[in-house]
Amino acid sequence: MTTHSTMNKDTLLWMYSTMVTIRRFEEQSRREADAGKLRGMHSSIGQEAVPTGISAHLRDNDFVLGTHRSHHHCIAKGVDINEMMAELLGKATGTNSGKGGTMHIADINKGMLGANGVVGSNIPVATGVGLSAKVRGTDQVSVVFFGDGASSQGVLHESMNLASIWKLPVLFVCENNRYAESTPFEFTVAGGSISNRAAGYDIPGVSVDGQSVLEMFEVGGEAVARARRGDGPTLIEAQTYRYHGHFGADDPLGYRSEEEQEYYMDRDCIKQLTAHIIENGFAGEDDLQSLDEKALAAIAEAVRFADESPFPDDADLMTDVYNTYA
Amino acid sequence: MTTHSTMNKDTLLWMYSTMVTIRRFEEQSRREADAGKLRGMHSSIGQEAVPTGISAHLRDNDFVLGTHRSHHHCIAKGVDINEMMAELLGKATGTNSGKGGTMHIADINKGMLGANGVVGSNIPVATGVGLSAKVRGTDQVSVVFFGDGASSQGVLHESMNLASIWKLPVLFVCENNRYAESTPFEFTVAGGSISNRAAGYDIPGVSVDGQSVLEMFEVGGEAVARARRGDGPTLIEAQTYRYHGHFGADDPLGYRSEEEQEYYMDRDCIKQLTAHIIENGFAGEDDLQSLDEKALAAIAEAVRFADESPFPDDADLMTDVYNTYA
Amino acid sequence: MVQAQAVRQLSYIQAVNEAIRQEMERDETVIVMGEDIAGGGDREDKQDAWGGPMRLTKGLVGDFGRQRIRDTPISEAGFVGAGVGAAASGLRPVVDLMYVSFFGVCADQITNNAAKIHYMFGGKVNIPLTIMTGIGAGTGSAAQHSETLYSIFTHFPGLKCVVPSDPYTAKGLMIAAIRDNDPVIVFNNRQLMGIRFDVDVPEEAYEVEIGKSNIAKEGTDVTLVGIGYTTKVCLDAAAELEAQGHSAEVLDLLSLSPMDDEAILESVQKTRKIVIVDEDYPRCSIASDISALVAEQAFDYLDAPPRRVNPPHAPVPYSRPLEALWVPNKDTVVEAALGVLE
Amino acid sequence: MVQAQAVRQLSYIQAVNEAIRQEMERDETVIVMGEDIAGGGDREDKQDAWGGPMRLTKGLVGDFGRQRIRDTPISEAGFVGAGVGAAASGLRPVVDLMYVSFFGVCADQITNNAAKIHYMFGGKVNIPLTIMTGIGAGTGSAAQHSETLYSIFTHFPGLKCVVPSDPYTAKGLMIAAIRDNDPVIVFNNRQLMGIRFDVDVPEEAYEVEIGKSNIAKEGTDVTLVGIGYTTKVCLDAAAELEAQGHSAEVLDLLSLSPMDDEAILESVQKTRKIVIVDEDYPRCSIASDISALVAEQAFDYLDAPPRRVNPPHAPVPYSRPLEALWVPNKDTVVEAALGVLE
Ligand SMILES: Cc1ncc(C[n+]2csc(CCOP(=O)(O)OP(=O)(O)O)c2C)c(N)n1
Ligand SMILES: Cc1ncc(C[n+]2csc(CCOP(=O)(O)OP(=O)(O)O)c2C)c(N)n1
Ligand SMILES: [Mg+2]
Ligand SMILES: [Mg+2]
Repeated sequence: MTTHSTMNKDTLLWMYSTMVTIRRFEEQSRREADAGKLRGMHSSIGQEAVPTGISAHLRDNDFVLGTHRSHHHCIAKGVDINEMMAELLGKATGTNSGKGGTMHIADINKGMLGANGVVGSNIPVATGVGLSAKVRGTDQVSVVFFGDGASSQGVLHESMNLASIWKLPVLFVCENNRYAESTPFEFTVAGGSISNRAAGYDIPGVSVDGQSVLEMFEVGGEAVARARRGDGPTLIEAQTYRYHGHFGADDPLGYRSEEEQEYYMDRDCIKQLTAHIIENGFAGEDDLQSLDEKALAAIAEAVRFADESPFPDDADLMTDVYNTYA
Repeated sequence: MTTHSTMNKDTLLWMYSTMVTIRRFEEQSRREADAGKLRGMHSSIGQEAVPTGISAHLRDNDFVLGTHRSHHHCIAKGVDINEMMAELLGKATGTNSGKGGTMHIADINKGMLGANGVVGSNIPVATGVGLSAKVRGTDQVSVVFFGDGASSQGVLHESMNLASIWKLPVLFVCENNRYAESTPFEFTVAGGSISNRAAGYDIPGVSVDGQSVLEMFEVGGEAVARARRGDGPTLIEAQTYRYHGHFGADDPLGYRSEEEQEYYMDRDCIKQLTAHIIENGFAGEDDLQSLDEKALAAIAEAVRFADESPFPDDADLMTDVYNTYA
Repeated sequence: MVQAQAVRQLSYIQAVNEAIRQEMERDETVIVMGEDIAGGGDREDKQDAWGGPMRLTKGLVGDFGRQRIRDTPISEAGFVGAGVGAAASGLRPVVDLMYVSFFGVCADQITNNAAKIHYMFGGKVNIPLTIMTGIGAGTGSAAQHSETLYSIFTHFPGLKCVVPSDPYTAKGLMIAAIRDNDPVIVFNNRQLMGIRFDVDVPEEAYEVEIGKSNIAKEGTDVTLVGIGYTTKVCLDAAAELEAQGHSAEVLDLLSLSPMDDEAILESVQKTRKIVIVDEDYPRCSIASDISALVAEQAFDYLDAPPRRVNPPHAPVPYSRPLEALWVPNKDTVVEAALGVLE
Repeated sequence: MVQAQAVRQLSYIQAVNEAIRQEMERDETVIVMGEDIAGGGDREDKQDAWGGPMRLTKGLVGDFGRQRIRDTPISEAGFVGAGVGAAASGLRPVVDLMYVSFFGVCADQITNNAAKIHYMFGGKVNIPLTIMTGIGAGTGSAAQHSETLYSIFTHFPGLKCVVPSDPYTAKGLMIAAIRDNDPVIVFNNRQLMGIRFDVDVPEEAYEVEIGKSNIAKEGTDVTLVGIGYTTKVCLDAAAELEAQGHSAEVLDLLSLSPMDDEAILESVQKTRKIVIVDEDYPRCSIASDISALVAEQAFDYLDAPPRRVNPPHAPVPYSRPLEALWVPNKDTVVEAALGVLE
């Protein structure tokens, strides 16, 4: 992955491609799930801009840590979608050799240190990754994504405190998609703001429109630069929205209104970026159309790759428990 | 215990007696430990004013939850010192029948729901006690004490959040005695303030001079009243100091300066209250002297009671694991 | 085709739900806390949007309201700890720990407070707390959402641990747990929630006694011990063994702590052979514990070494064929039984 | 009066300290994190005020500085999790979890991340993390500071668990743990820290192999299995049994996960009797696990039922006479051994 840290045409088109690839990947994953080829997944559709705007500033050897809902984090960080699709289908060629699945996709060569199915659990891990960079004297950066629901896990607070006193190069990025399962975030987050909590830990707390990849890019750029400079962590609260149900089967209208959905979907991140690109003449509709087609072709290829890949061998059940056995 | 919620002579003398009793109890406990009758304890000398000023506002059926350093919480809440001393010596007549010891003293009839040896562990328990009062529709209040070190446990943040969204009658009282074991609090508390963290949870955060029982009384009174009214929790950071080592054996001068010790000891809570009482004519030196002697006599009686009490029977090893067995 | 014999057939989920409902009706100090147990936050028109991730608490908020049915933030240490405090001060809380693998964020509250307070306080404070939690693999949820882990809670003195095996025991154990004055953890296997059982679930409230096992099927040649989902596996295996001419007794353990040692020993003294089928990891497991019990206390009765059937010493893999190898099944149990029968 | 035979006698604490120091000298990616492992915060004149609550890390900050010796806030989930992340990204962290009873606030990081990442990620990421933690009763510290709990970590695939029994094994296992590419938990019994051992601790760095036990004393009539402190108890009991004319073999387990099954079985095949002495709670314990192993795999060799000696199923009481009853001791072991020998 090349870093796209200045906002030029290349960067805009990279962001566009990335977000479209994520969306098509998620749409396809849903179809695969509906066909019974995997047993459920947390779709990131609607939230594409958040990791895309931040990952534009990251290098392969910077680290990202994710959540149960992490396909977009992985793709934005450059993980191969063939291997991702194979992982979803439990194939031996998957990123995790089929052992991890949708909630645990990782690719250390791309700096994706893993999705994680336990809410909040990756936050201290990311802090440790930042510590490692600092102790080893590199300028690597560690980014952890987590949800609005995860903000209620104590370990976030422990980790913000630790990262602050040790000035670690960590971005704590909350994707506030307004719901944890069916629970609206105002119902469980005292004070109604997650970014406000940063002040208590003496670190910057920023609230940003997570539907605007341009804003994400800007805020992410500042936080990454601050971390690289050795000035410590930042807490970013990205206001975003998940379009689908929590896991797949659930109907979000059970707990939220159509008007609310429309409000966010009208401000869709891909729509907004498309308009920005066209209006400012960075590219034409045809150019974007061809990027769309490329994305679709790549997804089709990923499905083909995954389908044709073998399942793990039975013997793989007992490998990788340890590096060394007695 | 009678509630002493207006600041009159009675209240002042109750506070004086309580603080002197705590100090004498701790001095005696230390002697018992030095004699090998118990194997160490965390002395609360220096911190007497904190629970005293708050407990003045509490009733027997309000609840207090403590820490590994809780003798002062217990005495201020009215726990019998004979039974406390017996507990320290592991006797059957102890508050906990000898099974808990110095770190676990509890007396539910006095609303002392227990010291707790795990740092931070009682904080959510206290939140649940507040919830219980609310659901049962009483105006009971729940007070939890914890140290500056404990502020770094994530569960404090989870609990402040929970108490805030549910408006629970809870006082989160941090005894910032400036050290966790040998570590100065500025070294581990980002931003250098614990009370500042309250804002992120939309609850009042107050910093108060914990060496002044009058200030503790005032701040405690407001927070207790707020809780009783159903207006929710308060975070209080009491600036205080422990005079002795963390556990007994350690020399605090290994990690702090003589000047610092002197600064705090000059502002000793008992000294200050004595001056206030005398200067304002609430009582004379003789009156205080006689309270001192009463405290000493009570401690001597506690030791006699404890010494003469039997150890638990061997069979008690296996009782109280459960209420009912199969 | 299953022929329904039961007079009143409920699903596992309905049985748990009914148990909670009846106890909440009977005793107003019973409350429930957990994530999305109702759903919809405070939006009047969106109440009960979720009803618990496994729908165990569906409908309760409508009858009992938000004071007693409390959707929590994702703060397990915070709300399990709150359950301990509430239990110590006049309530009888039921706390939902969605999946047992999440125990790791709140283990302190369970093992240091819930389990120890009664003892540490000299018996003077009770913790009538019920924790219910989802266990079990077989759903493609991978390593962090498929564990069983009842063994590690059984390890701790002060906790009671029960594992229902069908709707009847699910209701009766849940009611017994809520009424118990000690902390009880109810482990609900998720695969059982998808199976239709032909068992009668009485409408009135009843308790299945904590600490007692049940002979689910009598037999003479070998004792199969099942726990929760593996009781079903044992019954299936017993049917197959029967077809092969072996009479297997199936002991449904139900309660891990306290455990019904007598019933286990009695069955083994009759059959002289035992296979313990346990979905938890093998090391320091309840299977090991039962094997050790039998080895020590029924040594002279045994005609063959006690045999454990557990998953391998490996996390739960995601890939479907590997996961299928991981969970004990009828074939592995039959094979083990034939091993001791030969 | 003890006659010192050892050429280079160190205390248990000195041995652990030397192990860490030597590995830090050898490999600059080794760092240590924990509460008060140095002490004094950033006060120049107050460095190393503490050196760890058991003084295991005393002196290290002076040689390696605050970058590598990191006093943490009291945030076990935060810093154990940080250890996992650091281990995944180029460091080899040693994390001090002061007492094992505090596992409950950070269990998620140990069981869901440290233990599972290597497997979940298809073997492509290693977690070379060492956790050291204090275990054991006998110091008057009551229920929350006296547990042993190695059994529950042994339960989890992906973790390695070792329990040194003296300064020699303390140094060698600590070095092996730090060098190992898997997460290893080193359980240090606090009573061992107060005992003077007449064993030689070589000055140069060496490893005691993880996964191997050691015959601490040869014998022919009964196998006593000891773990950490109970190895000493077994040796004392063996001496007493010897005086009574019984030859006891003492197997010092050292490694619980992986476990040296072969050595246990071999010893039992020779002695035909086994007593397992374990300071952890009895249910689902390592003692149960070993008993089950022997019952299953050495059934035909056994002349008596395998016997477990554990504390009772009760939290650790504070009162001195009760605590003394709780911990297994020489007399209870001798009695159990005589029970199987008769
Ligand atoms: C510790 C823990 N508790 C509960 C869960 C179950 N769970 C999975 S996702 C989820 C909601 C998470 O909400 P949020 O953090 O806002 O992320 P989102 O799903 O909105 O992306 C819950 C409760 C879990 N996986 N881990
Ligand atoms: C979870 C946990 N971690 C560590 C400890 C060990 N420990 C006991 S007291 C203490 C220091 C506590 O400091 P603080 O909260 O400031 O209370 P103080 O001792 O100053 O009253 C520590 C680290 C513990 N008991 N529990
Ligand atoms: Mg969310
Ligand atoms: Mg302190």
